[in-house]
Amino acid sequence: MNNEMRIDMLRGMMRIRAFEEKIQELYLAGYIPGSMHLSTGQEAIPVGCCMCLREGDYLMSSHRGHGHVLAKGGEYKYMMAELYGKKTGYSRGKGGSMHFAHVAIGVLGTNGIVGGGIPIAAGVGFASKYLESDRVVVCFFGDGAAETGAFHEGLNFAAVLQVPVIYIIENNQYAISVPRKLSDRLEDLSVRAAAYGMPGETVDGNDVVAVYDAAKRAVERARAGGGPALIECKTYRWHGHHAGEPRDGLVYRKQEEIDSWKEKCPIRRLKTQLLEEQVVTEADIDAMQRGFQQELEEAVAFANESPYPDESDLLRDVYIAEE
Amino acid sequence: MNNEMRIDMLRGMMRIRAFEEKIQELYLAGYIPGSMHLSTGQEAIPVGCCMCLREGDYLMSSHRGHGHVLAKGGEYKYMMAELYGKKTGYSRGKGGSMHFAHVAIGVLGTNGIVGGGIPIAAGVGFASKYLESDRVVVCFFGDGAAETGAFHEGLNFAAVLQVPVIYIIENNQYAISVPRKLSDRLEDLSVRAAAYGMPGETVDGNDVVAVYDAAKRAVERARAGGGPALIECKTYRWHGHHAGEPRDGLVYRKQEEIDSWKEKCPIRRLKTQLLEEQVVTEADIDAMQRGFQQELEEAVAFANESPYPDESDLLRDVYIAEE
Amino acid sequence: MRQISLREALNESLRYNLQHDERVFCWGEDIGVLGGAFGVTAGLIDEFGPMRIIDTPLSEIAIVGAGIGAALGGLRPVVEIMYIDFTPGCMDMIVNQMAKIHYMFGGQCRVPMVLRIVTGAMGENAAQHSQSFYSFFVHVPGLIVVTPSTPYDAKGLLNTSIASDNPVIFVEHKRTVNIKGEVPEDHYTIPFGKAEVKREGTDITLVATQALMHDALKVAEDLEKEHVSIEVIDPRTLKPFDKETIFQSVEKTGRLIVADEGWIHCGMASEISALVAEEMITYLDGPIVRVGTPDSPCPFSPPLEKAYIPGEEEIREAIKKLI
Amino acid sequence: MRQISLREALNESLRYNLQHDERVFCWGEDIGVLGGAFGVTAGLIDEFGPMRIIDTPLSEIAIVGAGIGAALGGLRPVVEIMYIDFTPGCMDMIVNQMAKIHYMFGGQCRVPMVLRIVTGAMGENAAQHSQSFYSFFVHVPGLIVVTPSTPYDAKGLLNTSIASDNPVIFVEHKRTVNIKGEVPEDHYTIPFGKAEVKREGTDITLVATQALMHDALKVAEDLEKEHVSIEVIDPRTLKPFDKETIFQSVEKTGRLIVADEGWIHCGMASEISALVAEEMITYLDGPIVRVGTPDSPCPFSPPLEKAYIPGEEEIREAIKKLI
Ligand SMILES: Cc1ncc(C[n+]2csc(CCOP(=O)(O)OP(=O)(O)O)c2C)c(N)n1
Ligand SMILES: Cc1ncc(C[n+]2csc(CCOP(=O)(O)OP(=O)(O)O)c2C)c(N)n1
Ligand SMILES: [Mg+2]
Ligand SMILES: [Mg+2]
Repeated sequence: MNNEMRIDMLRGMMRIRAFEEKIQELYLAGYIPGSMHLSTGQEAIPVGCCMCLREGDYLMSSHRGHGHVLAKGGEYKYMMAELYGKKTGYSRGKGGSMHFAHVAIGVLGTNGIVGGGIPIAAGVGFASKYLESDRVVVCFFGDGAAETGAFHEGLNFAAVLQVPVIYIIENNQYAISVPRKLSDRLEDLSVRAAAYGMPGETVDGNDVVAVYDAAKRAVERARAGGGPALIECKTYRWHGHHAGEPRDGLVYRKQEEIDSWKEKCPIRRLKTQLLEEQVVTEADIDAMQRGFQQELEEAVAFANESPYPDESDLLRDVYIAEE
Repeated sequence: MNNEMRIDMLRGMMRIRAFEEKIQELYLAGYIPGSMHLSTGQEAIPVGCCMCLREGDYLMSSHRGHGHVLAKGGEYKYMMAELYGKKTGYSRGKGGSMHFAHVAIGVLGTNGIVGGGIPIAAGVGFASKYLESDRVVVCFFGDGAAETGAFHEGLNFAAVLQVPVIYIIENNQYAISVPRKLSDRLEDLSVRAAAYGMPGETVDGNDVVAVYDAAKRAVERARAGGGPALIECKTYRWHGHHAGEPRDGLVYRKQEEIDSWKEKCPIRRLKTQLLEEQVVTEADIDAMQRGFQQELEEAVAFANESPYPDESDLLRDVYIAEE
Repeated sequence: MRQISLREALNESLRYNLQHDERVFCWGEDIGVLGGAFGVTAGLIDEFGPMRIIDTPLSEIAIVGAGIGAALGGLRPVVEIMYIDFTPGCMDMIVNQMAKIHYMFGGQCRVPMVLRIVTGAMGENAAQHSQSFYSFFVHVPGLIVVTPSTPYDAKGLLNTSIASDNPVIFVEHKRTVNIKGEVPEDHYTIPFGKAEVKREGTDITLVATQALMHDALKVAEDLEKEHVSIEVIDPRTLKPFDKETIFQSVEKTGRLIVADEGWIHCGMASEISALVAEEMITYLDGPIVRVGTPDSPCPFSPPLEKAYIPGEEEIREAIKKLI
Repeated sequence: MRQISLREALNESLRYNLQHDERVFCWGEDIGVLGGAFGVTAGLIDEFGPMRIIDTPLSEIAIVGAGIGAALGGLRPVVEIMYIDFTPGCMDMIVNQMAKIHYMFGGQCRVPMVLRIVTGAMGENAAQHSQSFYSFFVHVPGLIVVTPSTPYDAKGLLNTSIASDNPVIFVEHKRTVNIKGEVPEDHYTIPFGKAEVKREGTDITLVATQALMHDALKVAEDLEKEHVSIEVIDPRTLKPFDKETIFQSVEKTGRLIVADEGWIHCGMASEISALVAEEMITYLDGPIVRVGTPDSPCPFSPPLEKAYIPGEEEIREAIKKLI
């Protein structure tokens, strides 16, 4: 792993963290409507995975999708505008956090239905195979999603079709308040790969390099026609299930548990390493951070100044006019 | 395995075979309406499993369910009446082959929706556990059903709840015309048990003793509070997917394949053994067979003589009157 | 009399039924420690423990399916699906099993199960968390569909639902859960199929459900000043449906508006309109006006959502068409 | 002109579109060697091979979900779900994804997918294989719903559906697949949202869909002799819906009957009735009568099924109410 890549990884994770922290602040201050799910603490996964992707590759996301969109190249300002419900947002204000999409960069949507993207991703992969392109699909979802029928049918069909889809479980130990032990009897969710005859692997989801390595193997195999794979990344969300959740997740989690995972912060981990190895300096990192803050302020200004959709947009894009 | 039990097994299988052959004849001759799915060739599975059960135990069945109902104690005449659409049938003529139920003996229904019974069975098992009874549930379904979301969610929930349900896959190599290799990439479907943290096992589904042994282990464990299990029984259906299917299954299967499975007939296999070991005589077997034929004729007479439901029954039992 | 919120009224009913009938239990996602997404089950796990208040995996098929099984096994499940938007994920269990088991097995089995779901648009939750398509449950024979609008009705109807031997879809509207009203502390029931005239009037019959019922009352009060006398009727249960109460009112007023938050086409407003057009047309002095949700998915952006959700304004416009 | 069956007309349309657009492919259960449960895809696998005519696992969620994905990836899937009765199993993909993706992502993505489903009661297939609840697809915004009744309409409308960039639910009625009619060999399309007056008349407007359209024509012919002149209108697409053609007819006749095989409550017949009651009430000289399926699951027993399925008799009774 060369240093440049590791710096990119750090930058990518910091970029997500900065976004999540800013929008949380804005949300709690009442500037952002609706509900949204922060991925603070889970940044290594989208960054590690998306660094294996090429421009034309596809991404399907979940309800906890800001990090995915950012890692694939989403821009603060259009995301912010969407979160504000403005016409200049990625989904023209129609979608909000749960329905971000940016098709031009391959982001085929976050999803408000847990597990909803999993079978869809199989089909996107099929299109890629059918059209003899080498575009791969990365599909992110939570541990809870792995308990849905959509997961089973989607992974099995992907395996039967041998399509280039990499399924990534972001196992953050909970589905809202329900802990893993009430959700299934497994230690590692990646054992389920065997149920579909596809390769499966569990990695430390807070180690961006480990995520990258596993994803890279899977992406290369998929691109070469080797079919889908399942990767489980063990991680933790620092905050409540959604922004503004009462007691920010403490109703069903212990402070010690949260603290112990914060110790394993994926950003601090890489940062410490890079600093120790003198690959970056504190000043470099501060500069990055300032850059993000600056960009975020511009994004907020953009969102603020952008117009809301017109009332006439309500019935627009329900149907496409027939020729 | 004592001889008496093996004779019972033979009798049980012959009893199913006799029924399936008779109703096929009646169906093709136009006496039985609707559509029905014969289990000819698969008789070892219901018989092997149900011989492990006690009276109060429950059974959930699939669309290919005549054998299950018979093995649990269903009687020819009420089944025949149901197939004829008569008021004296198990489901009062409302259900037909796909909706047989006989609650008094624990048969909670065949099901026209493939996989539909799987999550329901988990709940029946939950009731048993909740009520601190030791009744177990056996849930039968085909290999095709193992590709449904209902399978995944049902087995996982059963595992989480640790309820006494034995899931039996009757893997007859096809879902209608779709062969296993287009349905998944697995050799043994029982590997899926590991995806739920429950024991799984694959047995020769044409060997009634092997089925019995595997089922017995699972039933005993479940009854003792050890939770659910998954057993795959490899078998084959001799006929088309449904009675009267054009070319009786030859559109998508080779005659040689059918013949080779007929060689493995579960009934002939046990019969030959018992004859060789002189546990039974040809005469005993003929007597059994004559008994079934006799009973079948009575059943047909009963069905014929029974009245159809009244037109006023159409709207009966949609709702239960509120008190 | 004491005033409590609709949420508290539901909680009280659940507590009563859990106390008085051992067979009653609850399961669903996050109903335990978290007390449910809308707080209806708050505190129950402390009182009744995790064997009766059960947090489930993220598996709607299993939640409903196993609920049905538990009912078949002799229990009285009160099952929660967090949002109506997630019922399409388990629609097979609702439509093909829960609704039909009693009928298709000729009355042998009962499914005394209550399925609690939250409906309605509120708080910019966008297309997949804002729907109200319960008219589908009215369409499908075999289900009771309950739609209370006040705390009093909610408690009484939930008591009736839990006591019923029929499968019940119990719909709770987001915008009503915090509404307060008088609720007796004692146990009481409200029969299914009895509409209530919530306000008497002579000029226009305004049938309104759930949140729109409250809007209807407000509009009716305002228009009183303008000497328009509006009779507001709440059907309270959509199935069985009390058409008599509405017919009597139409006989008096000659004018009908139906307000229901479902989408218009093939929704409950259409059904009520059609009932009157079929049986009471000679009493009508004007068109039947429907108030409902525009024919689009729910948009995220606040001004669009506001335009999307039907309320007082839409009712006023409907009234203008009639006077 | 040449007469072919509705089944053949559909087959011809599929063949044409597969030949002329490489992006078109088909998948579903048993559509390959078997040619589909109703023979509509017969022979296509021989001509287009197993990469374009794909037999799938028994996984309706994946079939529809991956179809959506394939459409997002640039293909034009024609997906078959064998019976409408199995769509509840994949309703989340239909209602929450297929119908909404275009809207909730602000118009960025298109889902040019046709979902072919078979509807209707016939041949004693009982409660889970006889339903017609497509009104739910009309209820949910975002879907086109097509219901052809003749071979000519079937071919033209399927061509339009495959060419459309909107998601289309294409409903084929069991009792019409063998009906023959004139069908040009050339390619042609029929626009969505254009009803057709199938027979002119002056006394009663009879709007009828699919199988009931044919019953309506027969009844209309018979009553001609009794000097009752009935205008039969086939909406052909339920969404978009051509209300103008019906309004014009009602203006002329002053009497309206709506016959649709869905269940009555909240069904398509109710919708059409409500449309007319809202906009054309002053033209009506009598009640609007609905003909549909009784409020019960479909019974198995032949005489009960006969009483259940609406047809000529029910239409005649409806007419009696008006003259
Ligand atoms: C099908 C479905 N069921 C329930 C919900 C409500 N819900 C939203 S997020 C969530 C938990 C998801 O858990 P997981 O998949 O582990 O993702 P995480 O939130 O932990 O990132 C639930 C239950 C939903 N959106 N969709
Ligand atoms: C959910 C659902 N999808 C499709 C069907 C149509 N269908 C009936 S039986 C069958 C094949 C079932 O295969 P399997 O589970 O292996 O059982 P088998 O018929 O081989 O015994 C299919 C596709 C159905 N009844 N239910
Ligand atoms: Mg999680
Ligand atoms: Mg099979």
